[in-house]
Amino acid sequence: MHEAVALSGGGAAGFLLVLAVILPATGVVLSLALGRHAERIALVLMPTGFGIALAILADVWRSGTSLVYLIGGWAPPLGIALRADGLSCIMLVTTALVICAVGLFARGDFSEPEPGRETRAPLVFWTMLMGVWGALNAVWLGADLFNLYVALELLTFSAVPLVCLDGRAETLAAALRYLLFALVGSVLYLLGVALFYGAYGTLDITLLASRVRPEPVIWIAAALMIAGLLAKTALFPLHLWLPPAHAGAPAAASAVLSSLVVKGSFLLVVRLWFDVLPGLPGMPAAQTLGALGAAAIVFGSVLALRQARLKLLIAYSTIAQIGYLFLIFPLTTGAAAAGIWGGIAWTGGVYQLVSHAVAKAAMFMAAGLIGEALGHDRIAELGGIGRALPMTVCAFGLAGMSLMGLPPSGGFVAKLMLLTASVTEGQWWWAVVILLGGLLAAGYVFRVLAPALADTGSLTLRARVSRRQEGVVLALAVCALLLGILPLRPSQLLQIGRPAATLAVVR
Amino acid sequence: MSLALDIFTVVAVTAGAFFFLAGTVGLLRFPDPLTRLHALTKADNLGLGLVVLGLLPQANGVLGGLKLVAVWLLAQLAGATVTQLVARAVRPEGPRA
Amino acid sequence: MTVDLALDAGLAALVLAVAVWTIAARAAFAAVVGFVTYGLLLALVWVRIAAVDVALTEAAIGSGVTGAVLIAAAARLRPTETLSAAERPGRGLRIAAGVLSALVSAGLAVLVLYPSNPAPSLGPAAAVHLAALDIGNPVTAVLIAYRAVDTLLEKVVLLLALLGVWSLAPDRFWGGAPGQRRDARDGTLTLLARLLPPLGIVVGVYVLWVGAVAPGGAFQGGAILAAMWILVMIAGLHDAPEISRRWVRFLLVVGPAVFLAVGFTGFVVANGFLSYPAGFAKPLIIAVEVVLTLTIAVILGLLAAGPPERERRQ
Amino acid sequence: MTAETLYGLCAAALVGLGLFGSIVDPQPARKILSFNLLGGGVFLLFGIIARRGATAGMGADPVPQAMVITGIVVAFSATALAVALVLRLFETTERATLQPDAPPRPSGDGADPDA
Repeated sequence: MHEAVALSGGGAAGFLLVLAVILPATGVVLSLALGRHAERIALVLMPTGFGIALAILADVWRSGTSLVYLIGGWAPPLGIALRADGLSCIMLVTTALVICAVGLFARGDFSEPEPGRETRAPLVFWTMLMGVWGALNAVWLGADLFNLYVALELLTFSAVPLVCLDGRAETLAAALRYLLFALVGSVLYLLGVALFYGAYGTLDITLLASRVRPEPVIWIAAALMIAGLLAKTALFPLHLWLPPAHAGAPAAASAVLSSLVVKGSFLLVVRLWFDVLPGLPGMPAAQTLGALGAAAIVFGSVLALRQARLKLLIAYSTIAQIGYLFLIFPLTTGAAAAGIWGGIAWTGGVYQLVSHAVAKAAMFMAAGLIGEALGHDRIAELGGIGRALPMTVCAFGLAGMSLMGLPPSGGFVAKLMLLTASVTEGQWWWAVVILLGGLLAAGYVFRVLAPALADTGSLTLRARVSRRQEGVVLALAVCALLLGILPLRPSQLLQIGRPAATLAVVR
Repeated sequence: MSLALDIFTVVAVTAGAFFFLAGTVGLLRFPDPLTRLHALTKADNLGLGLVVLGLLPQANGVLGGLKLVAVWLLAQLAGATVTQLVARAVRPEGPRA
Repeated sequence: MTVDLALDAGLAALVLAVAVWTIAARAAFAAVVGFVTYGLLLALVWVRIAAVDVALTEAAIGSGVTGAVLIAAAARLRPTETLSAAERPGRGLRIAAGVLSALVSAGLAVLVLYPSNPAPSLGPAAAVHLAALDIGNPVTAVLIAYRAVDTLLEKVVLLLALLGVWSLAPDRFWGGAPGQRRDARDGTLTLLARLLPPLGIVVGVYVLWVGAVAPGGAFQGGAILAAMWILVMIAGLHDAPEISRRWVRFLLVVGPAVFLAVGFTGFVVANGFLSYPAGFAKPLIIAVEVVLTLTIAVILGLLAAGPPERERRQ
Repeated sequence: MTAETLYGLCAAALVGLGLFGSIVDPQPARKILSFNLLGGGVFLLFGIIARRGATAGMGADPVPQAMVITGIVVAFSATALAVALVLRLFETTERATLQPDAPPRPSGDGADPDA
């Protein structure tokens, strides 16, 4: 029973993993202590955190193996390890990119009105942003199921106040509903954690993977945990909390919530499925998750088409785009999935994860600028905004390309890979859903672009929009587009840290 | 000697338990809050008092005995306060005269 | 053994009965009273299954402070009860929820009845390093050493929860004090709030101190201190502090800040982040626990006090 | 039957009860209460697992106990935040309900806890 836990108790590279989690947490503590400097603290931490994420990526890339750090030198099962595999690295860098973009964007909206005085919204926004960042990094790097529970709670507690930052009644109700869903979700997850510990005496993912046997306890535990995580990820039919919460939050907060926060709980489903129970879940479970994902794609897109408000449209599109992620499970579980084709579905899923994160953040921030300029976000009255805010509308269009899956965007690569996998798997029904989802996405993106680009002539802008903010949004949207040009190299990175059994059912 | 102490414990704790039982029955059966409070305080005062008294000979050392007495005293303090507050809240003329 | 088992059976039945009552009670206030009883009974259960540390935490936080928060909320929400009772969910949902819950319970029951044999335990592994840490209470060792990063992140969770509660205040009250000013008119409560805290503070400090060798520690001690503070605030003897006060902010962050500092020091002088240098483990752990206790007490008290509701004075 | 099994069954029932309450009860404050009941059941299950892992010199495995202590504190912060949200919602709207202002449309989603 000698498990493959690299005993690198110290090590400078491993310490980067600690910093990735602890620096944002330190930012939270500092912000509370020095309230009026919260923005400055965040702006110092952002490039630092970005650098750390890149350094971890570089180290894992160079060494070709997972980076492990044993906290306090205590080896699992007694202690807790942090572990960065290829997937963690990609998520770390994506998170850093989006958080930094959101931070630069938010400087206009959440600066202290008068220097030297602490006010509510800026302190809460910047502190919670650091909280979200630390929590997400803890989720990407966590290698212990209970530590991941704490990370999930950290995520919930920093996300919920962002929803109701403006204090309007409807956002309060949305935040409360979100909190209740999230709490029940995490308590179900915790229940599964208890069962795993009771059966195998460890919560370390690597150790668990070597100890689990196909027996009732793991099915009950996994079912409870996945059900809880689905509620937090807002997978259909547990999605009702998401649209009001994501649409009601300030634009910068919506960007973080929609592009990153829901991915945290999704990643835990991935960890559970591929890392804790490698090769164990069967086809019926995989098909169920896939079916829920497919339903999410169709329902989310159709509902997005019917929205009258821009931010609600984008929020419903998030529900649809999350649906794609769940197609990974059936496409990597079948007998034919062993080997290269399963690998393609896996890579496509991660592409979808990243490209949606970047595109959706750009889209929400673009919507925020449009709403700020017009004083409303009614889609029917967007006429002429394309001439007033060309950069922003262009960014919205570029991000929309990724959602639709048009080349050369990241979304195109993602959807193409999922499509290829479903055809080669012989699971053609997912291909139908993917194509239908692309068409519907084109429908809702053009529903916005058509009036925005129409030449109606008379348009009164309520407020001037900062060029810097427009630039940030456009840059992020261009990133979403460029993701498609960069492909296939990351698929090697993604194999780092995957046990062979992850992709092959035959063990 | 130890047999006598054991018998004392059994008798006192049983008597205490009886008061708890009576107090609980009263709490459930009495018609209005004030009489219910009356029943409850009997369980608190006498019931707990007798139980503590009965357990004193079984306590290990003086410190253990003091802890038991402290438990009783604290329960008295909390019980008296809560009873006062509840009684004042339900008085017919309103919470504060 | 049979007497013990009868006691356990009675206790379990009582816990279940109170839980059913809490769910079924019509009035929210009655339900909260049921919940507090439930918490206290659970604390007894924890003692019965040899988890005294948890029993202390459950009684102080799970039942005590949570109960205080819920009771205050139920009292303020009383006018809304009849209004929303009309929104009862449909029969279909009730049946579906019932079936789902029953399935979950049944699944868990099967797992309880057929546990893995022998039951796995990290007890021996945890015991091995106790001597090196010079700590007698294994639960404290897990919280502050083996799984210290959980405890550290959980402190951040507490801070974020408090900031989340504060964030609900209207902008004009930012920096002000929570709750309405209470007058110390009620003689009985004032008396209790004068008599109990000195004793409670002693007990809280004792529970913290003894945590190194016996059940107790930062959470339990901090919760007791917080309870005393809440009592004093409810009785109106001392007003809740303005949230912008320097000392409030200092106490809020001192625990996590010291914990972080010790963690980073471990990287320089010991075996890595959050590792304690040999020979200095006990004093460092005690120091961390002391400041954590202060922070926990202040956070719990302020969480119970709620968001600011008054304008800042200066 | 041992005490652990007894309390384990009790924990299983508590989880079911809490889950049921947090799904069907329409009032947010009662949902919070049910969530706490549910949490109590989950923690108790940890306690049973700890007790079954008792070893020489230790009445129970300390690791799950530490997790429960962390969990209780997290559950309390969740309760405090949720209660503050309910109260704030009540102050702003004079109601404490999750229903939107529009008349509730007949919902077909059986699985939605808030329908």
